Amino acid sequence: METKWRLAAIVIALVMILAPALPAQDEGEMADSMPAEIQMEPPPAPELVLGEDVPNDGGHKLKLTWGYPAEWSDSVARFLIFRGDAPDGEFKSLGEAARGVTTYLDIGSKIKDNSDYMANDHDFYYKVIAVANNGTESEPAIGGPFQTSGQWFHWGKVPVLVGVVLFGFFTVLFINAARKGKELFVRPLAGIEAVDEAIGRATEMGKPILYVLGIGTAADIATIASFTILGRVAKKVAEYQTDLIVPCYEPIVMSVAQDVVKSAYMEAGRPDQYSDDQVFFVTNAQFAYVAGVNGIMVRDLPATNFYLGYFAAESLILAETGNSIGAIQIAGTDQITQIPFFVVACDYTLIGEELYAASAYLGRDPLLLGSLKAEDWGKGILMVLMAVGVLATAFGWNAIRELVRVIL
Amino acid sequence: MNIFDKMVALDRRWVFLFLFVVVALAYFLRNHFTVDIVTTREVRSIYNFVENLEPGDKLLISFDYDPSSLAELHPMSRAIITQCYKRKVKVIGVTLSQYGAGMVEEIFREIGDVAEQEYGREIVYGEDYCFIGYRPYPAFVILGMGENFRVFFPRDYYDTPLDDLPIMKGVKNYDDVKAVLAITSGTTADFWVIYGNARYNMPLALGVTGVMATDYYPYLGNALFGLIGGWKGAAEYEKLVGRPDKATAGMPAQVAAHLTIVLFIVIGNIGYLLSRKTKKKLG
Amino acid sequence: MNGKQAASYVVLAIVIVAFAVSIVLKGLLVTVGAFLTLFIFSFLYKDNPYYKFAEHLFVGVSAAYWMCMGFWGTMVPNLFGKLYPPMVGPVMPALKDNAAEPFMLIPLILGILLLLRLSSSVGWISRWALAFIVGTTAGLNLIRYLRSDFIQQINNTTFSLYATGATGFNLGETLSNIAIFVSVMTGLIYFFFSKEHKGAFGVGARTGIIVLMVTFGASFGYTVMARISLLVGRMQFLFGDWLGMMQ
Amino acid sequence: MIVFLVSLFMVVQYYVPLDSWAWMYQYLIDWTIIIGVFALLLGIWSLWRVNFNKIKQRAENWEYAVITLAGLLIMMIVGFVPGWGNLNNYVYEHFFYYILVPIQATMFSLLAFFISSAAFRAFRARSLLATLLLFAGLVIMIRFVPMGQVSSYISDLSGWILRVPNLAAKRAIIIGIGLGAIATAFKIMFGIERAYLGRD
Repeated sequence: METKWRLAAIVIALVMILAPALPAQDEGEMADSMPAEIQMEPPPAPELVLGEDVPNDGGHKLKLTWGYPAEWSDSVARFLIFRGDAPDGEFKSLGEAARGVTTYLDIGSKIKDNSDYMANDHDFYYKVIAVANNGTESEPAIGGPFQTSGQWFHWGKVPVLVGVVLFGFFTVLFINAARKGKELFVRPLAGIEAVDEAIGRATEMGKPILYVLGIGTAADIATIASFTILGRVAKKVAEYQTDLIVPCYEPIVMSVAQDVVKSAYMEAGRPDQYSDDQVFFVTNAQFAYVAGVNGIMVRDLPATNFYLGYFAAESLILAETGNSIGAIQIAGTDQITQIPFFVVACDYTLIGEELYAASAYLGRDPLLLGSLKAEDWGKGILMVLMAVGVLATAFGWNAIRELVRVIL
Repeated sequence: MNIFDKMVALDRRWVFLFLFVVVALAYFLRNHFTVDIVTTREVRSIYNFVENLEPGDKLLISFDYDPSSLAELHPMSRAIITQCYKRKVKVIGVTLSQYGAGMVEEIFREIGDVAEQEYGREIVYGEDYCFIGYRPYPAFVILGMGENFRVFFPRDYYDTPLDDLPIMKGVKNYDDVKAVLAITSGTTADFWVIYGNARYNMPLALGVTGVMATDYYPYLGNALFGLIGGWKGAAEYEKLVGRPDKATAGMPAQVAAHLTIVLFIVIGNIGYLLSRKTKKKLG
Repeated sequence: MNGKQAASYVVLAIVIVAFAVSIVLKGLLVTVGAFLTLFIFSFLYKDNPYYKFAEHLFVGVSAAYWMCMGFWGTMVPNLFGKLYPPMVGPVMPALKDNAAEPFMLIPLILGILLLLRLSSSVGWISRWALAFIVGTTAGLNLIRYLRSDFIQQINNTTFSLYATGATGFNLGETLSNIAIFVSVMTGLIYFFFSKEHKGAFGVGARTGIIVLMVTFGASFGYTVMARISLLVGRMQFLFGDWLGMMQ
Repeated sequence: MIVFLVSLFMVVQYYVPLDSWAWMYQYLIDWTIIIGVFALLLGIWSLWRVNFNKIKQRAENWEYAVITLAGLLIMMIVGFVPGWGNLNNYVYEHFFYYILVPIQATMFSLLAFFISSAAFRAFRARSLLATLLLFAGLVIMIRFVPMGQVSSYISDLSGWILRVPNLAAKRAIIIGIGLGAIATAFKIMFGIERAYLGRD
């Protein structure tokens, strides 16, 4: 894809993200409450039954409120609520509200076949009856018609949208800066610096390299980051003519990994050395996979083990077995529960976000470095916002605090 | 190689053997020594919450684990249900784990017998508790139950319409139960926090495995009013309820194993520090 | 025949005899479970033929297990059952009367495209299916992050530093709150990639990594409990269910 | 391009609470699960090939490859026999409960040993960071050991560690991961990160 087109794609994406926001205004107004037909009845009957669509949802929900004279409120035990299609038609009992409560949230079913189904954009009438302490019922108060509707846009999520758009903007900005040749500094990461050395060591010893992608799916961010690193490692390995073993847990991950390694070998000019037997499927039962990989470790004795991706309980089994065979181990995961085990049992560990960043480090690709810089900016802005929020709270500037809360 | 170097480079198989023997011994001799269990704030707050409920109040308990985490989570489920039966609090059970249903049935029956023998209460299905079964896609189910339990569970596990169960009368969604207790072994815990508590704001407490516990401490006080972690948490709960059970029985083994590991760490460090000292002297 | 070989035959003989005795006394199923348990434990000593046996069996059986689960649990009810309900009638009568959903042709086609990668000439088509899966789930993940942890965590950090208890101002809690705030900030500083960790910034990053290390130590320590429970569970199986030494 | 559209849809749907979109979302999830099962066929094929080649070439440990394939075949036959129709058949369940479950549980319990050997080896006061790791780990572990009055201090201290540094560090990591995840999602949508397509 050419740069121009890529930028165009970004613009289109932003427009598309924003687009749903536009018609929302009309829809929003449509959903406004309609004036109720008020029916005044002798005292104990409720008055002013109002129905209002609940905003920011897919419809099928209506908030009902009514008034009741204060002097009567103690003598009324509860209110009964009914819903019907016409003011003089049949009403279906919905439930009741307790003493002193004059609102009711009617949540209908979204499923058409359900008896409780509540169609959107359909006129409904509501009937409220007050029940006195002695059990006598008031005349019904009927309000309507009211409608529920689905909205095209969830207004409560606007801040998130703003954040995402802003972040996208930073990404584009820094990617462009990087492409124009601006040098971006990145601090060294020990785990990444060790990659070359670790591959070199395996070559010297004439032993294979084991690369474990974890037990995530091909769409876990950690696995995606790991694919990029695998590509770099595979290229180096092909250049050095060392063996690479990639046992996989998930068949889709395996398919992708095969493509990644194959093209890395091609780039290194050694397509003939690649075989699908290097990147293979073990099984997708967690511990059977571990048993299999353990077996590979103690029998093929790799000099270097990479564990990069999504890991669960197996992390420590792998890392300890790897340690017992004396391999250099480089690990990285975004699973917070497993990071401690890698830190303890491996030589180098990429913690959380460092794993995502690693692909940029290895590639030195301006695109990836640019997005790294954007992430830093994102962090910076968040930190400032959080600091402002906390300070505002501390000094009791509630207005500012609320503002920050809304922004976040 | 002097003794300190040996302490540093001890073959790990000795550690394995020692641990195995210690744990086995502690388990065999578990009836011969008792462990004093110190209760923690996060467990007490759940116990106190249930203790302060009125008889007849309702709790939703979600059993989101399968037989593979049974060892860790079953004890706390048992303790909580026991307390509910004792306090005459009604329990609505649900499971969001595919293989959970059989296990939940069993636990209700078992604790029902316990209540009958120890508290002289006969536990009636549909009256004191009910079990509404399993549905896939936990996130959706949690959201759905926030609207109405009947969206995903029109009928209970035994195919009775929910409206025919006395316990479910007037119970529509989370608003009609006093709290939700989710005993879970996986991402379902996140879903309860994100989709359940954040959306519907019901009081929520979690029972989780020992590994997960540290992940949910950050939610204590905001999203969660209590947290039970692993065997230790379950043993604390058993102590509070006053009915020592499986988790308490496992405590001697736990204590012994922890002591063993601490001991090895200490040995390793003494060896490390001293061997470094002798090397410095020599070099 | 050297000593080592002889020893291994002796071990084999013992295993076989014990296995046979156990079958007679305890029945086949428990015996199989117990011996497989022992085989796996033997890996702690070193790699050996018994572990290899259990490992390879485990890999084969589990792969087939998940395949069957996928077929009966997903393909039949969700694909065939929705494409042409009468087809699954004999095995899952409950689904027979559902309406057919032609949309389900799409995953069928994508799935077949995926299988095309086995052919070298049209293998490239499978990338379409891969792209679909990765795209969908990547989008899903993004939303999950946005919706959950991320925003929630940021929101939670803007709390009041003052803490008041039943007795008024609570110094301990206030200090804890300040510690939390500072730690989150320094932790974030540690994750800055494009700035050198020098000067004040370096101090921040250093503090950040210290907090991280304390946390990792704590998590590690906490997990010991869970792992020991697992071991006790296995012992219950070996000594209780199998050998009947516990009641 | 597909990726772009599909992931864009997923992002957009987050903002749109409409019913029809929710159904779409549900469909997409169902589809990916179904495609996953097709992918499993690829996996089985790979497993079959690797082990078959091993046997054919009489590679080291080829005897065990026979066991893998035998396990695979027998389990497949048991699971797919026509007429048995579903997975509630006796043999299949017994394979699960008496072969898979014990091995799985035992592999899992190996962790009890590995966690102690890892602690023994790595918890050494080598540097400031290692000492802190050691210290926090020890505090949490000895909270188990009843020691009278000391226990309640330890209990308080471990509670504090779990509530304060633990909370803060996890928040920092989560925020970092969140940003990283969003950035990665962007990179995928705009085709900057394409390693998952086998090229970069």
